[in-house]
Amino acid sequence: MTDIVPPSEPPRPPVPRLPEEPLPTLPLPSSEPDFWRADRGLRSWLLTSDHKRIGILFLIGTSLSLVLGGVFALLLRIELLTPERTIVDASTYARFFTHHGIIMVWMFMIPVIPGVFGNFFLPIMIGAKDVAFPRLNLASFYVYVIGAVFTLVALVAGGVDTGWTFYVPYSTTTVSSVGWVVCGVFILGVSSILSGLNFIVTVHTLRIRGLGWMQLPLFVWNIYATAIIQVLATPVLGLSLALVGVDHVWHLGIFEPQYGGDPILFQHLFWFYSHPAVYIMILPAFGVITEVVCSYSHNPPLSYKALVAASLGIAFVGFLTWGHHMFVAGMSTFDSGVFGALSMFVAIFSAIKVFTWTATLRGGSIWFSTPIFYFFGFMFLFVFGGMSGVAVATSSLDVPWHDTYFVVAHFHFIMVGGTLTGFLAALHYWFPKITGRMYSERWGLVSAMAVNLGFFFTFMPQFLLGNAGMPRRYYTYPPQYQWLNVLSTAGASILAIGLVITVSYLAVACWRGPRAGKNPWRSRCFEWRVPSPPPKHNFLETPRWKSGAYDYHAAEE
Amino acid sequence: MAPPLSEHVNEIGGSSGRALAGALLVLVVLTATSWALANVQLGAWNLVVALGIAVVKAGTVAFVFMELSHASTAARVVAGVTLFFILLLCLGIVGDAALR
Amino acid sequence: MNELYRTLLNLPPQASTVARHIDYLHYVVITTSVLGAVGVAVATGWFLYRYRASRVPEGARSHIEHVPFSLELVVVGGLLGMFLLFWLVGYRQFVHLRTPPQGAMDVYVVAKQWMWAFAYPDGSASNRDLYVPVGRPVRLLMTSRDVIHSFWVPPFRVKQDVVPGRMTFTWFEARTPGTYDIMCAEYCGPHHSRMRGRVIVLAPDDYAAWQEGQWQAAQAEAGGAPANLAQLGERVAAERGCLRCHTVDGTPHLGPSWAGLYHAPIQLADGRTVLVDDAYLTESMMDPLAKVHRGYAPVMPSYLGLLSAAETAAIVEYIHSLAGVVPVRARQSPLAPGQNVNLTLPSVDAPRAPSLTPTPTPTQTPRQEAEPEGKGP
Amino acid sequence: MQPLGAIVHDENPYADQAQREHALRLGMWVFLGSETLLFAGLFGLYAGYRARYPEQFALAGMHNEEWIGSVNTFVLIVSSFFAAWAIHLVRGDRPRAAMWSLGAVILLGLTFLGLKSVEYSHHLAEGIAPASYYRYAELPERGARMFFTLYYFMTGLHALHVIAGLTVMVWLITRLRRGKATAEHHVELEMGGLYWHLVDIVWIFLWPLLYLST
Repeated sequence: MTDIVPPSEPPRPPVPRLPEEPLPTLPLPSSEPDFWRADRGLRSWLLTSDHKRIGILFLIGTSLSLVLGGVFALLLRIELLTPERTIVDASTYARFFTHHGIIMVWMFMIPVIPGVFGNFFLPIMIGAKDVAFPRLNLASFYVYVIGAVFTLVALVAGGVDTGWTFYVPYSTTTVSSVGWVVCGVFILGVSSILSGLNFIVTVHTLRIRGLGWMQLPLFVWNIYATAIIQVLATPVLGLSLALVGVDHVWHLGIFEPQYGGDPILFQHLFWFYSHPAVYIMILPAFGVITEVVCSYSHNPPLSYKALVAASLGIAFVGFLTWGHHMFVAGMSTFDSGVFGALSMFVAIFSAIKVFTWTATLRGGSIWFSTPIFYFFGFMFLFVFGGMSGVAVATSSLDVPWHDTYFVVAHFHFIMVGGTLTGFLAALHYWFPKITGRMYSERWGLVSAMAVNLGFFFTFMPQFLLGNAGMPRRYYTYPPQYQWLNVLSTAGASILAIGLVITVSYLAVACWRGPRAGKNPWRSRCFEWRVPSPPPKHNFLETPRWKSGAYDYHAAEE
Repeated sequence: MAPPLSEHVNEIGGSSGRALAGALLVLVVLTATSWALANVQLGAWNLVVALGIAVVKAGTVAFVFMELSHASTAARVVAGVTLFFILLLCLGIVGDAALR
Repeated sequence: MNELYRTLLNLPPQASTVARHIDYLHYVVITTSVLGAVGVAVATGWFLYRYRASRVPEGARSHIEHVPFSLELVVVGGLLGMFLLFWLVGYRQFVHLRTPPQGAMDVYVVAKQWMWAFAYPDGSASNRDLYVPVGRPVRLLMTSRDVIHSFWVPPFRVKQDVVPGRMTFTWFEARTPGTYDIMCAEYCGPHHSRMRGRVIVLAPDDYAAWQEGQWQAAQAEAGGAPANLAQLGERVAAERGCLRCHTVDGTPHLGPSWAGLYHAPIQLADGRTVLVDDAYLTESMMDPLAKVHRGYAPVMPSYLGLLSAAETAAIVEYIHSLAGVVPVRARQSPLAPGQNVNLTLPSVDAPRAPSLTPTPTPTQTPRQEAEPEGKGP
Repeated sequence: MQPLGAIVHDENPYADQAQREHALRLGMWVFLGSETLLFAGLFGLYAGYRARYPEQFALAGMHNEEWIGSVNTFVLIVSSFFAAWAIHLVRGDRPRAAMWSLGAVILLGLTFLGLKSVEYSHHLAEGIAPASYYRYAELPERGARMFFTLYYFMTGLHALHVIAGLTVMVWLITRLRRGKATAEHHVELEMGGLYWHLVDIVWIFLWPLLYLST
């Protein structure tokens, strides 16, 4: 039945095949107000089961988290301007970097792209009215909110000073509000699992008839691969943090050295989640970047199959490499060898993606728009971040680099550089679809430049700091490290300015922007075939797509 | 007539009564065997044998009681992947703890 | 070339024998990374410019250009080969870093919030500053008394986490005399960044002089109470309850007798044979179950963090002094292997106080009371 | 989840009942996969500690009362059979018999918890409690303390799942009583059964690890 040739394989025969006989569907109204206007009142938002509205709720939640985490980042950078105390004392500084990490990882980067854009676009992209379990979807948002509240209560209750990694036995013996924050992260994890479960089942069961796996938009594939990791890795995090929590509160020390416990085993459990978690953050960004590249170059991906295989490959191999966080932790030399070798395979899948994106540009007809500038920034940050990942996965090189600013710079390049630029690209790319309005390209360009350059100047100096040996989480440092720290702080302020500009002009565009049509970018992907903003039930009539998501050589629908 | 779905589903039917009873018998016999073998000195093999029997028992429960044999391919993949990741976690940890 | 690269990458001096080799690999890997990232950025930028819409109208291209599968395979295979080569070279170096040379000088390191303490095999000890001779491999046997720390000396390119409850090790051989910073690289509390020390690398003569000075200082400080380290060790062994399981005249008891034990080859429970030296004795105090003497039940509790470095060295020295004692009876095991053990042991928790305390009673102390001291800033 | 019935609700994303049931079944399997990984962390810790203290773990395992663990294994296996049998009965359009079958599951589940609490109280009376509360001096201190800490965590997490499963069983009986499950549509019953079987499978592995020791 599904004999559709994957979009990358030319020359394609004429495009018959999507549904022939009409589905026995529900009668849909021929015209419907868009989802913003369909229902009114606060209640209709807070109790909505519409995946698009839930996406908007997630956008609000994650954006607030980004602001909060960003404020902590700026405070950290200000403190590090001088080698001794600048604005706060040592234990406050420890609370700042811990909450910066916790908020950015679990409240921003992990939920942001799946929660916002996955929720909003995945059902549309597969021709479904909604996700498979709409109420569970709403529940996952509220669980997210509860988790966030717990995490913030920890902040108010005195804060946590363990670092986001919660290494035992420090985390079980410190006198800070570990209990609250561990509960918070556990609950955030539940939200993540529920989202992932929903996406997996949705993709499996709700694809419109005739839409085969190999015709799915690549964003869907990436969200799907992400969901697998969310569902399978997050419980292990939940368990290990629960053990830390009960140890901290009731002294049930399963890792306590005094009772024969082994703190390294906690690190195994923690990284079994937290390494794949990196791919929870970056895979959705890969999906966004793929859509952006194809839409603005008006070109199908060089190889659809390669991108799919690479996404699934990353999701799988990402589980096999957690030990490279523990080369100097006291892990066996044998495990160091095995995990070191396996880590190299993840790099290969990422390289396949990078080559495919670059080659997709070739022969295209490229529109310059804000997302393309973010794409350019992403490519540099991701490739250098990724290569520095290969470097730190090389066991002997990791010995000097481990727990220094080199690692900090590496994971900010790859995770934040990847996820933040991916998020901003997605925000601009889909802004017309979500709001029905256009933003100012000029301001978009200015802020993209500020974000990319600010990012570069924040973290490039940190690579050199790491080379010089400055350990991470240092409150004071020898004076020879100062000039690089000042440079980094300067970069961070440019980055912050860029983000403030972004928020401002996008807010203006929401109310004043010119109306966007159905398809301002002339993309072929499925979500651009519904009105902007989409109606409440996504489609005015049962969709009948005659061409694929990347058929840039077929007639436009 | 059910309208066609996007995914081929063959979740029709389930384990027959006979299969259920047979599975129960197998499980009881294996449990008894495992218990009996626990009191035989086999050295390090005791644990291996006991876990081997446990795997067979879990497989019986999964395929007959949980009707994995009638479940969709996706469900089977989920079960397989889960099993793989448990083994992975345990092996990774043992590779460290036993060889330090 | 080395100096140029080193300066460019802001690397510290190469003060250990392994530093230069690690740096060479570093140069290769980082150069590849920069070339790769810049290459991709340039290619992307060029394509963005070359295929801009104002130059190439949409639909101008009639067919999709295809990359032959063989080319993809070559590129992917080549990259993977390169990465695996990095791994191979890196892992060989890593194994070298994990393999202390024979005859290395052992120094025991105890980390705690927020200081480093060092104890040398001759019984001397130092806080904060680690004194080592130049040109001689030094093995550090490290443990922590509270949380995880990490021993990090940038010019040596050596880093190893220091974990409570077990022994970790690292080694280095300093190439040039000088003073190098030790930093704690694993977050260990608010004063993590102040947990610094120094490695003071001395020329052999200076090192000997330092040792002599240490010895005299220790004598003066001890005020003549224990005349030598072995006597101190005897006292410590009695106070810490060692002698309740170990005899010093060869009488069989729960643990191996110390008479004539030093430098004797013994068989382990797993069949291996080891020579009882300072390292083995220290390891057996810190991680008793790692290498259990054949014929003895694995019941000894760990004294990790309970004995100070100096006390450890004193006990080793005491056992050393018993090397010449002829056992009263041929040593034999009081327990058949695998036999169930029914005995009362000195608890791990009980002797937590850092100073020399009376023999601990075998009661279990709840953890709240047993909280290691020095937790607060 | 509210039953949606044959009529498509406004919020219902499904085309028909079969699609909905397929989604629910698959969702349950994914959920079970996730649940299993929760236990995987503890199994991983067990593996790590056992590799570190092999003899002590064997000794400590012998101290557990083998008959309680073994009887409990039989209890859970039989209860699992009754859970599967209930679905078989519902398919044969015998909802009343199915209710009795689920009742047997609940009874056996309670038996399991009863035996478990007997065992817990024996242990606690001897001073065998997790980690810092451990007071039992008859076994080698280091490994045994860790064994029993793990024992409490593993069986405790499992017991929580048993309790959750029993709650589900009660809910399923009320559904049957109200005639909400038919021979054709009983997906909730299947989902509840799947959950109960998972509880059984986890115990099948806990038993040899914690009780069978020579």
